[in-house]
Amino acid sequence: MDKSHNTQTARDLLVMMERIRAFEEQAILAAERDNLVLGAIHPSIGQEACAAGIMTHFNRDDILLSTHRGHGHTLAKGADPLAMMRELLGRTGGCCGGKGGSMHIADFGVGMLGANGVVGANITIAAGAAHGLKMLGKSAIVVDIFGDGAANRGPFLEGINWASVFDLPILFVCEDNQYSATTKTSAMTGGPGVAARAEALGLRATVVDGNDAEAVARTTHEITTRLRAGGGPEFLHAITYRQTGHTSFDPASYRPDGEAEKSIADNDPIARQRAVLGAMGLDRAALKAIHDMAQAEMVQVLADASATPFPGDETAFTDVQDLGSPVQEAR
Amino acid sequence: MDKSHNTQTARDLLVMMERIRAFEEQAILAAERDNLVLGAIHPSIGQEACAAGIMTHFNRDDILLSTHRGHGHTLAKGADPLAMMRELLGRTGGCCGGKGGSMHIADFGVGMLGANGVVGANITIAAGAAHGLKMLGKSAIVVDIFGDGAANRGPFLEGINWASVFDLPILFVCEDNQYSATTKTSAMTGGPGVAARAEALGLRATVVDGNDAEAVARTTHEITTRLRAGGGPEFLHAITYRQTGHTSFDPASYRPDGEAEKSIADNDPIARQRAVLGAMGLDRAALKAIHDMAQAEMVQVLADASATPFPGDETAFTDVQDLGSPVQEAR
Amino acid sequence: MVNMTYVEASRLAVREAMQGDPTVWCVGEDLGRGSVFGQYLGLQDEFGPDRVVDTPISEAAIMGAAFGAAMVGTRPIVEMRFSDFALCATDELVNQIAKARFMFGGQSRAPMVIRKPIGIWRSSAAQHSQSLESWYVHIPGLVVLCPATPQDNYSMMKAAIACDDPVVYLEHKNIWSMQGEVDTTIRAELGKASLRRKGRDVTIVSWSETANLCVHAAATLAEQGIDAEVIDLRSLWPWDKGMVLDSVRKTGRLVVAHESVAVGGFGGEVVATVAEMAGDALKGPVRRLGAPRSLVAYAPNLEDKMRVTKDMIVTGAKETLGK
Amino acid sequence: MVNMTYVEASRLAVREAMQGDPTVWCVGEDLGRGSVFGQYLGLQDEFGPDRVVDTPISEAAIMGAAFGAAMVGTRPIVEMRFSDFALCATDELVNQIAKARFMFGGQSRAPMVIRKPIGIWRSSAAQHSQSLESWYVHIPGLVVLCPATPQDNYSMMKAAIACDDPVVYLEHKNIWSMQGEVDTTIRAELGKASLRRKGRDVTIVSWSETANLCVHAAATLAEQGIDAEVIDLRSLWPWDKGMVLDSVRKTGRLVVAHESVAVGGFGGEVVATVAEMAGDALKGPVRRLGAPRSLVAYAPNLEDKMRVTKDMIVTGAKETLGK
Ligand SMILES: Cc1ncc(C[n+]2csc(CCOP(=O)(O)OP(=O)(O)O)c2C)c(N)n1
Ligand SMILES: Cc1ncc(C[n+]2csc(CCOP(=O)(O)OP(=O)(O)O)c2C)c(N)n1
Ligand SMILES: [Mg+2]
Ligand SMILES: [Mg+2]
Repeated sequence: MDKSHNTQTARDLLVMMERIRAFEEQAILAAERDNLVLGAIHPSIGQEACAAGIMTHFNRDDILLSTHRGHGHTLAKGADPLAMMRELLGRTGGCCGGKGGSMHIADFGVGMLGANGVVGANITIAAGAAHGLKMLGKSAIVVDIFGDGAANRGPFLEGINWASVFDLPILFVCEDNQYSATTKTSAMTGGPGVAARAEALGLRATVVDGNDAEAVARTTHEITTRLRAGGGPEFLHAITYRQTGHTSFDPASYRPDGEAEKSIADNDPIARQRAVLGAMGLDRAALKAIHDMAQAEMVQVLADASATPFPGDETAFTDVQDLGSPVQEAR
Repeated sequence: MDKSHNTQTARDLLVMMERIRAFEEQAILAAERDNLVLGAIHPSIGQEACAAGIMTHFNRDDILLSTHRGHGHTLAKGADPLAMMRELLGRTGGCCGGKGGSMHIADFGVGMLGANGVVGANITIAAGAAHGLKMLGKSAIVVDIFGDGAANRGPFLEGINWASVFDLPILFVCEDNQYSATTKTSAMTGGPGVAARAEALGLRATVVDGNDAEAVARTTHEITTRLRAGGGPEFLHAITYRQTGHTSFDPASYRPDGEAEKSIADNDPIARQRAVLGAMGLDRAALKAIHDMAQAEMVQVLADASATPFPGDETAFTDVQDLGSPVQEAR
Repeated sequence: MVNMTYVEASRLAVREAMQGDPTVWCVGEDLGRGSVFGQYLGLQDEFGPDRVVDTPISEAAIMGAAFGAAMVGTRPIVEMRFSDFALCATDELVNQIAKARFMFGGQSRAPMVIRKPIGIWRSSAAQHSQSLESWYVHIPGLVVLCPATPQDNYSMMKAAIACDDPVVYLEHKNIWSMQGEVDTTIRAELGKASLRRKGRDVTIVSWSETANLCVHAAATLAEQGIDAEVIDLRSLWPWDKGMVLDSVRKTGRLVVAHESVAVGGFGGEVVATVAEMAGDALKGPVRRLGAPRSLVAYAPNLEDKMRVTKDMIVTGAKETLGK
Repeated sequence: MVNMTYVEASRLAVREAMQGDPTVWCVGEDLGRGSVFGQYLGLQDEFGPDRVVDTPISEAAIMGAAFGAAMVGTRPIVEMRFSDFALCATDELVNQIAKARFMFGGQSRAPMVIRKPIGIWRSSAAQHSQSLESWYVHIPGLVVLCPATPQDNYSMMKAAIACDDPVVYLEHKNIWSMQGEVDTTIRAELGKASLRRKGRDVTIVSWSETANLCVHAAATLAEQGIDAEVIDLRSLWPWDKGMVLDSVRKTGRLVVAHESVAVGGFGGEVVATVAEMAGDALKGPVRRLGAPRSLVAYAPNLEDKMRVTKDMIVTGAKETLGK
């Protein structure tokens, strides 16, 4: 790869990370300052390198499934931030019409088949999406991202074994931010780690520094190349850190003193990517421009979203089912 | 160990295996010839070395949990075969009062906390039994036996991880008869095998020839010695073979030609144990006496069980619950 | 018209649907061997192992994966073997499949048929005998079907596969070998009840195997001069309130009978609906028949104590008439 | 008498039970931090991590392991966080815990309290808002409790922990901060309803948060000259049929109101029971109020459309009186 290509890619990664962070910062403001987000939101601040790095190598017709902490993945998959913000605010034009909210964000138009409010539940569903694509003879591939806590739920075993047995075109990513809500996940996880679990189920597993966007992108590229060539399912353990509380309301006082501060200072994925670009020759002004552009975009997104009305009351009863829907019943 | 001790132990193992087989042969007769067993029974014929070998090193106050294929384990744990046969026939005096049948056989008096009709369900329950014993400061240990098919269910991961995290005094045994009902389990199981799965969850895992009663007993002895000394949970993968169909009604025509015949001819655990004892000096007459004694015992057991009445109709409504029981409701 | 059994009827429906639509497929344990009751016999030979898929013992994954495959455009038929084991996949069915379309604002669909054989069957004890149809009726997003005859098991299976909603399809294990004439040209309209017997004196509402018992009970009642109307709901969601209410308005008497536990059963919903919407038409006490709130035991005499029998239905009907 | 909140009340009950019996313990995710709503705040400090046990995110194992520990002689309090997640442990609760005592012929007991916070709460959407009490009432072997006040959440939690049956204990998420006087000497008799208001004109039956709404509705009705009797069942299994039937025999009018979906809800059981056992006492149409058979959406206005409101209860009561 020539240098210009590298720079462009590296820049794209930073742009995406800045956009994700700006989006979530605005979402947190909307929640805390403005009281506009009524349900819980789970920020992925500090984890943006995973979303940006992984999604670089998934196309629009590939399929993504994610978690309650899925804003970054969704945005990186190509979803419209305004539709997303509207969803967080429960407004009309939200990507789920205001019915799902942050925890159920989805944009089928860009192949994003849903966050999930149930930890680990998407692992079997994602395996099935890959199964369906294979059955239909499609060339698209699937990526399913979940947290470190999900590795202790049954669907981890059942879904990964399924992908293994049926040799499906899917990448499972454990985006390991080291916490399950208020609990240090390592204390609740037996054995040598999630990659070993995946290997024991027959998957090739790779471990990557999840705060190094370049490394995440490179590793994902290697994996997706194998997947697209018909290789079997793979596993990626991306180690990162949750800079915020579990939800935007959580002060996260259970963390050891200084742990978060140190990660923010030394291991912030955006700062690290800025350094990469700096080493490639981008100056401070250029970096600032990227930051400012992302900020401006998301400030506008929040403004536009807040100006959007709530969904029509009648939609409380639509899209339940065809037969015996509440609309029919009410007649 | 001196030779006499070895011979006694080896003889005990054979006696137990002969009794298990005789019990199940009678149960099959009761089902097929006599139409006395109305529900399904799952014979463990060919797998007796696991039950006999493992239970040699568990005491009466230790805890056992088992599966739908649990007659052998239960008998080896010390249950009364007459109470068991009555249970299979749904009679009064059955170990569950005729309410459970073969698939739910249990004898709490000898620490046998139940077979289970749901594959894999006992894995978490057994972990919890060990958790409870530890909490209560008891020195007893737990063994949970399940089939190869259970390793593909979520509770395998959740229960074993639980034991690992809480460092519980439990041995998990995968009694691998190579089939899950009519399906060859290996075709449905990704990765290097169940022992690797257990290791990935943090357990020490051992593989043993499950048709070699001596080896099973020896290995179990090593494991229980560690468990009783406060060692963490362990895993045993015992490889055996199901000589019969899945249930007594299943002709098992799905098996490759000759597979069962070959295993019966070359790898029958009882024949192998007879050979061990033969090498130790027991003659044919002594071996035949063991066989005949077991047969006679279980023929009598079936006769006695068939002569027992069905439970009183009123027990259909007892032992449901204290509050709001059907007996109360009927008043 | 062909004479066939209940199990053959749904097998034929599945087979024809698979012939007609390459995106229809079956998934579950031991399907290659026909599954527990022969529901899939021959289908793997005809359609291959990629469309009649044998799986690990992983109910959560069977349900979850089928859902994922449905979201990308296939139409899975999910086999749960015994309805009891389907409880291992409750999150997948109730939190995921039933809710996805709504939660995602209409973006996703889950055209699935989820087969869960129900009912008391030959000393199978508490973990292999449940009928939990009322649970699924309570879950928005699901369609719930309980065919009682070969004809319905053919026509309703066809309609279920064609339906774009997730359908919980509850076949009764005790009637697999029930024979009946099947007209393959009949198309089921899901949500319409079946009038199994016309009558003037008392309305008997039922479904699944118990509906067949009700038909026999009605014959006995007829001998005693009581003309019972027997309504086999067959679809519990949506259910044919109209037929039931019209019938009760005509007869003024109501018996509801089902195999599952009476407390919290769907019989309560039927009685409550009638009480709300046609309470004034009732001319006598209503009767709701279902299992006592106990468990199904292994011993055959204890198992029997949990059954609703023909005699109980006869007696119940007479009680509504003050006889 | 002490003034405390609903969440403090059950916390105190748990604390006292743990002080009194070393075999009582709590198990669930993040309990060391108090769990999601502070139900366990301070308990790990007081009793240590071996009795207030933080777990992996493994609902099936939490439920299953607690059951195993119960069978060997401990008394676990199981925290499911949101009742929705408990669906991940349905096999464990329904096929194992509820059935073990019967299936094993009385050899085993499962003295467990299974806490599943229910209800619509602040834009939590479809996977964090369910109330499935009617499911558990339908399962023989289980006790089902739905406290609506601090006093009941204290006394009933105490009684639940002391009970040798498995108890499904459903606290409502929306009333954690509800204040009330608590008399710690009051012992709950499980299965007895609470007469929240005496009245002559109409019987209103409810439970959980909706029971509180009914008390407010009754105040409004009183202003309009209608004297409503409000019965808070608080225990759904066993439930106080006697109090309800006596009340209906007195008033001749019945409204049942609950938050969960009306179709297949426990309201149907109440109405059906009254129709069966006191149908002749009814002097007007019955009213059953519950959520439409739709899902709880995130947007607040859509969420609201799923609620049973005070006004709906008032209107329902008036309709039973033909007003
Ligand atoms: C089955 C289930 N159990 C519990 C929860 C509550 N919960 C929501 S997020 C969370 C922590 C998840 O940790 P992890 O998987 O590491 O993801 P992260 O939040 O760190 O992104 C928990 C316990 C849930 N949503 N689903
Ligand atoms: C959760 C669940 N799924 C399916 C079944 C049906 N079933 C009963 S035994 C069995 C095969 C089990 O295989 P394995 O675990 O290897 O035990 P084995 O029968 O070989 O002893 C199956 C699929 C069940 N009982 N429970
Ligand atoms: Mg995490
Ligand atoms: Mg096996």
